[in-house]
Amino acid sequence: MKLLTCPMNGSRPLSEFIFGGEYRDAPDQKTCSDSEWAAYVHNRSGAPGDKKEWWYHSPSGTWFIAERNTLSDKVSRTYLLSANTNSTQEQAK
Amino acid sequence: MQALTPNNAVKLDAKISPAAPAQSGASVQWAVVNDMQIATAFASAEVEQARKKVLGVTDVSCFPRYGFKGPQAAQWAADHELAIPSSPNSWTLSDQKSLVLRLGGSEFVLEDQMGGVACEKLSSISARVAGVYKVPRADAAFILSGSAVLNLFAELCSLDLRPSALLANDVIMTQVAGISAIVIRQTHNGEPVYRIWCDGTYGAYMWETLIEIAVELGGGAVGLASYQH
Amino acid sequence: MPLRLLKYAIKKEHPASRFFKSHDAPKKSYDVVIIGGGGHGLAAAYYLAKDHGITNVAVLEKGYIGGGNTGRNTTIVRSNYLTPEGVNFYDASVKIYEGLSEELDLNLFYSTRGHFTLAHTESAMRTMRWRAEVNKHVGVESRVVGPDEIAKACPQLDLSCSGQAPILGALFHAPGSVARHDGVAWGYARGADRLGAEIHQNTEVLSIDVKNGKVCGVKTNKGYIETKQVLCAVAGFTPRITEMVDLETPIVIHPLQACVTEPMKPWLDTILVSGSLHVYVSQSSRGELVMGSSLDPYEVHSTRSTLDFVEGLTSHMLDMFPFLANVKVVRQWAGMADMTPDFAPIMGKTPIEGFYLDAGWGTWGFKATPISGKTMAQTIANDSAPDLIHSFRLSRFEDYELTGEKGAASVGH
Amino acid sequence: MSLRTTKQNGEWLDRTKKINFTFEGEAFTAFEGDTISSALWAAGQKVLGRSFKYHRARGVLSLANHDVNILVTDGIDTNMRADVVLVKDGMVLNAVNTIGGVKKDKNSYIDSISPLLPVGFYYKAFHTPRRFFPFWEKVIRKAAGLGIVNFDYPRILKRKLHTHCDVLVIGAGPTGLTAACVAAEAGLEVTIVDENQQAGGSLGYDRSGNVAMASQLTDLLAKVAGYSNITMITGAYAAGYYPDHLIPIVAANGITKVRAKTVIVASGAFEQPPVFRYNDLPGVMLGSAAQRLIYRYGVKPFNNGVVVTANDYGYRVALDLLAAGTKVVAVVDLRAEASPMAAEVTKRGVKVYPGHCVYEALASSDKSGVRGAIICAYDEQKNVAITAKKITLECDGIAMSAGWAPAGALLYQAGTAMQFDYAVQQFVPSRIPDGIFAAGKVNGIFELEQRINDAKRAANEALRYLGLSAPEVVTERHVGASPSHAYPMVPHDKGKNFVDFDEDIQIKDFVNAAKEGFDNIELMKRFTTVGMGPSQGKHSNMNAIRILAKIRNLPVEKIGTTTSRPFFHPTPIGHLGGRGFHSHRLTSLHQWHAEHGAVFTDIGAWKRAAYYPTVGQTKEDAIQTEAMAVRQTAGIIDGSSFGKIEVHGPDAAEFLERFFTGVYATQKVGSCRYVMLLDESGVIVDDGIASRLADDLFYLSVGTSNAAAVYREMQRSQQMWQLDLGLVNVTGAFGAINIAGPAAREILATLTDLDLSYESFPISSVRESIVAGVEARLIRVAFVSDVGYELHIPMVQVPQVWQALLDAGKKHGIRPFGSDTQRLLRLEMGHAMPGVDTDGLTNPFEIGAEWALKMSKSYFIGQRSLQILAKKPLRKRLVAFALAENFKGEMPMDCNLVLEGREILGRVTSIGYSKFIDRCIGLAFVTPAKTAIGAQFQIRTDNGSSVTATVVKTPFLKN
Repeated sequence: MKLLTCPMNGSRPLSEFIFGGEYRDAPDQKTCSDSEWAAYVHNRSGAPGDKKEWWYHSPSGTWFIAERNTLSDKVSRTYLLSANTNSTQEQAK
Repeated sequence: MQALTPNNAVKLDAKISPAAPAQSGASVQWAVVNDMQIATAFASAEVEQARKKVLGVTDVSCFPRYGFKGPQAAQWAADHELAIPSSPNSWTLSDQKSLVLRLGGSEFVLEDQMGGVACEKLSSISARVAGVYKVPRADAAFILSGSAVLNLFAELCSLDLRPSALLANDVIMTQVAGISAIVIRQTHNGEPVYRIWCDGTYGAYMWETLIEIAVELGGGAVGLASYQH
Repeated sequence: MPLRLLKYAIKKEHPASRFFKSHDAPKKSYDVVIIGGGGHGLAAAYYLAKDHGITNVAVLEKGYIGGGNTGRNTTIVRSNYLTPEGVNFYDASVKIYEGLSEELDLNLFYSTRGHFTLAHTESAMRTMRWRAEVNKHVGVESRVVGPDEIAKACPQLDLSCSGQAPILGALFHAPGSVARHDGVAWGYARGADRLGAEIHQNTEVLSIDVKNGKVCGVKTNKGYIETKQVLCAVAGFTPRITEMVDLETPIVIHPLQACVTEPMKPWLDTILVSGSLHVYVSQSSRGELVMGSSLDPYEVHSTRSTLDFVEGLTSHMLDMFPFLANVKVVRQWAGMADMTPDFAPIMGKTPIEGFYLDAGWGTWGFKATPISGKTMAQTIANDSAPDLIHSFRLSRFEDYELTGEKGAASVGH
Repeated sequence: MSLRTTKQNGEWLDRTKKINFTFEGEAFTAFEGDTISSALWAAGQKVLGRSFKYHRARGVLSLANHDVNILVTDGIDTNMRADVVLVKDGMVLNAVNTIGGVKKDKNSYIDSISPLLPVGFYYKAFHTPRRFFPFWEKVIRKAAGLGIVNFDYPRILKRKLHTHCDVLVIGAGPTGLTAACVAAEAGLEVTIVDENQQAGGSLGYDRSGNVAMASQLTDLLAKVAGYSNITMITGAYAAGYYPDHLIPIVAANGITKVRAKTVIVASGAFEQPPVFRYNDLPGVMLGSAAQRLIYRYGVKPFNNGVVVTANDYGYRVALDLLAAGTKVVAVVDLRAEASPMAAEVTKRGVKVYPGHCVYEALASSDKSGVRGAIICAYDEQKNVAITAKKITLECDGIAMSAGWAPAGALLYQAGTAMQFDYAVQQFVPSRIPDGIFAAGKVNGIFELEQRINDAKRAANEALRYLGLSAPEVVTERHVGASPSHAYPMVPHDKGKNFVDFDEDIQIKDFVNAAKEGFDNIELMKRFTTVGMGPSQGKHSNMNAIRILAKIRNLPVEKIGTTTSRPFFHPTPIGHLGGRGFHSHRLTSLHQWHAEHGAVFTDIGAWKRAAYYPTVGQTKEDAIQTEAMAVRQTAGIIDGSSFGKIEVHGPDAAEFLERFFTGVYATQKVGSCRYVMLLDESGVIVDDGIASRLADDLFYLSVGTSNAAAVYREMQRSQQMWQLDLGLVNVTGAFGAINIAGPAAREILATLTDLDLSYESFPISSVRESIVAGVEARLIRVAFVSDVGYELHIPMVQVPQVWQALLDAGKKHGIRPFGSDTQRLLRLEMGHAMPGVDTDGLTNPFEIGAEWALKMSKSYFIGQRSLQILAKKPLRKRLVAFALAENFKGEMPMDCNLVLEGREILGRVTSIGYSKFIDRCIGLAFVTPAKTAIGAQFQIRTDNGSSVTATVVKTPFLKN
């Protein structure tokens, strides 16, 4: 099974994680048009490439961001949304 | 401790170990420890000592626990003379008797082992403090001992839990038998053991699973009494 | 032994004629360019020629025909969907399939085995009744059956699932069938080729030319092609093509995995699906058990295999069929499923004039091959989508008018 | 006559242990260590099995776990591979897939009509006219498959282990063993795996008749044994490569999933058969198979052998045959240029025919073996036999050595790019992913010294990859004659020159497939089914590629290879499935429920009591009895599985404002409010109750099945919003009991000092107090009854409160009720349940929950979508309905449709008979036109009858 590095708990098998979808910035719902909002809600940038994604480490209840290439399935970095820095090094076990 | 007559019927007057539903059996000895009914013996002392050497599984859900978290949690602990682990996901002993687990950076779980009083002390503090939130604990907790313990983990957990792969004070939040659990290595009453905690509502399932494999590996259930000499 | 095999045997030199011609390079221009030489694209080419007399058509296939999800799916054909729109659409597909071997003069081994969707929970039973009621209403043969009827059709099945998930009942769908997936692609390819369409393998689309909202050509690794009409029928590659024309869609790609056992003497006559256990299984005409499970839980544009997939699937197979412990899995593989939020396809016109979409086929594309080919051909020929696929239009998302297939398709293969 | 030789140095037999078994009804003896095939061959049994398609007689081909025509059953197990399965005392064996036994298989007629069954024939026939297909389908299904599955086979769940190592070496031949030693010497933890029963690989059998070779292996194994940090696993195969160096190793007793830091692939190569007419007869075998027979099992492959070769390896085989006492009639070498090794065999009196091929093998009268070989000159340019002058050689066996194909499956699966190396006429790795290394034959290195050297090179690269320092070692690529022939194919008018033995595919099948347009390797594979049999093309893919290259007149590398997928060998379902973990959650009352006859239902991982039938009671009776208790006196339900979440902190109210649809900022401490969670598209996810315990503390209770997901989403939102608060999931820590019914208050009052008067403790309020000596949070809810109290208490103390309530309620006739009864009770109250009365697309407007929405708030999840939906005409709406009084017809069920003629207006989402109000009541989705009180609509029952329902007010109780 693939390994993923949780910023808090280090390298773990994928089975310990839940995929939370792509990390996306919502348009300002006060100013955006109905169709802009509908597009935000339903549409996705489905083409392969580097994505910012939500991942959740179940045993510890940790949400974090993974930067992953959806074509190669390689993860370049993972970090807590709060601390927007790669804390994988010191944590990785 | 006063040993109760073996009885598998549910007793509603005392708290019961969450693993108890999986521990019925004529030979099981029960006692109330820390106000919780717990299995103190599953077989003769000789048999249990033998199991411990290979792979003993002991239900210690009755140890008192206290949990708290929050941005101010570490500070608050210090204010109450509690020794806490300096780094996330590690553990330490406070005044030799109370285990202090640091889950991630800002959550703590205390467990009073034989004679510890830290939980009692902290739970007596009623004042709610900004940035510190009490986390009620209802864990099922187990001690695993013996030479085959790593063989058991090899089947139940995909992580490398060999001493060579862990720091002595690591706290591992992972999945054991498919459910979330906390695992550490510690020395308990002078014996090197592994510890597992999981949500109490999974306690019976976890016990069944641990015992099934322990028995295959030549070990088995060991009562709490075997840890009190 | 059929006569034609005798004829065949007597001939010293064997059959000769190619299923489809090989062309060196595409022409300068075509009336219609179909991107994707899978079942859908080839079927569309076939019906464009057959139903609408449009034969100046090129099918561009990046690899080899039928090499995508057409050749990777588990070949189940059924129409027991949840929404009337869905049921009508797939029912029309089943009806074409039933006569397709004859029409294409190729034995697709279209084999009607009966399809059981097992329910292990009360809520699953509710969904089964919901589907049965809608199916019945639309005239599709589906009904809720009890354990004994399941046991009759499949005596080997452990109804308690080894005590893990006792079976309460099932949705029985008599028309449920399996077919030879490669054959479907090859048959449509031969049909389209004979009617004049050109099939270009190893031909990759690099970009699509759009001028003031209209398609005017496609650039390929074998040169530029002028055309006013482009059909995108590339399943797992849809986002890469729609990106070329800056078209936003809800489609995300998740791998869908499957595996197959060693051949054994046929014993499993029906098609079984279990939503709770994430298993679907049938036995092929070669005697192999063909098995699949639910989608991989995260987005990857890859057909890699994972061990946890096959571990989970086989463990549930053992719950259903405890005696399979020493039957061996020969091979596992994966396809790229183009998933939509409501588990229904996206078909028809798009905001770009001349750019038609046949996508969002997730895990249900093979069973729709004939009807999607027919309706997309119709859409292209008339530049307007037939009613049958109206509710699958791309604009339903902007309109907040999603179709409610999700309930039925969670493991719907 | 026995072909058993004298004891071979290093053989795998224990000749002191005799084994008796039967095959096809005949008695045989063997030695411990024999495989089924070696034992039978030693006894002179040549026909070991029948081929899949034509049912041709087949014998030993590889003896390397791809003799898939030799599948046997012992009556329990099926498709056992005789070439590798050890024979055991008392085994009763039969070949699979025969009618009337392997010797006189009635299906062998198919071979004689094989011209009728050209490649892809099944696509071309049986389908017209359509009505006949079902008949043909039966015929074909009967012919399909190999072994018969034993439906009584025990449900064996093998253990699955996880292990970890620094270096995993795949293959314990000289290359792998050497690499392991290098890594071990550097102090790394090494695991080495080999599918054979014993380590050594070709070093154990490729001896050129030279006994000294045996000691070289013994020395190497001794060295390996000297390292405590090497774990050697034999009799187990690496089944596949998965990301991040996860390799499942499959042994008889289970799977070990090895997570390695680096992997060294030293898996060697598969010997490939030359292709000539009747190359499949029993007695025609690969040279390496002959060597394995000799040195592993002390079996002489045949008495008078011909060696047909296209490389120098054949001469080594000839020498081994001579050493075993086989009379070697001749070495027939496809290559015109005489081999330097030719002298070796000629001086042993063996005639060498350079530039010759075996044109066809001659079958013995009963087709059970070989009686000779017709050889003739071979045109290596045109790759055709020159049949002008044919020579017939008498022999009873033919050993074939034409070349090799790399055992590169795992390399391919790891994403290795391969290139064709003409020096060895083989694909070799060109670009290997990080942390994986290849050495030896799989890397195109064949000479023993060079393989040893290549092993050191690969091991040192692995060391450097792990950050250790190790010198660069350079391996010279292969020089001299190629170990593989470029095109070892001999066309023959009459065919029967087999390329794929699994599927009986001949050269002409490829030619025909190409003619029909299936002329790229993937299409050809699918059309001919080459390589799709159980051996996965181990002996056929390479020749198929060569043939296609020739047909298309392209260089081999332009043809490419087919994708390699797991598994390396077919792997048992019982191994892969193994011991599964079916986790379940129990409330602290579980034993009580069980002892009181509860029927349990699974909700997520939870086991919940659904109802408690008394003796002889049906489910329906039990539910009605329990419901009546609640309506007339009191009932209690174990609600411990509800999701329970605490929101602490100054921003707690602000968090709820954003997360849920309602208003919480102004919520009074001590009061409760309804919470509804939507997703961004405005669809209802879940609902529940928020109890405000303090300005900065809310206590949420939500549904059972969504609890984990809701908490997870709360955590995610907090990550984004970064409010000043803390979330605590107390689902497992707190249990809950709901006591409901007219007597509930009176009963509860006996256990608490709290003032329970309706004035001071009204509906939708929360109190903290002591109940039955336990600290409890009391929530006044009207979910199942106007008078109801949810008691939230520490999970371990639930039983004592539960018992106290039962005791206190005894005189009132209090009853426990289950989750099924709760469904009916809440229906009587007219409450819709998310997931039951809503589906994956239902929005709040459709269930009439406008009252729960505060659209004027600045933000809540789903708000913006609701603003859009609000502008659209409502398509359906949930209404409460009742059937006619004392309705006696067929009771409609959940999900029956609401119809008007052909039009579907909606569906029933909940329905039940309420004994208390003596009506059939329910909830249904209908079109807006049908929502007015008193409106009527038709429900179609399962059996098609139409039932009239009338829209009524809720709660039903008040109607």
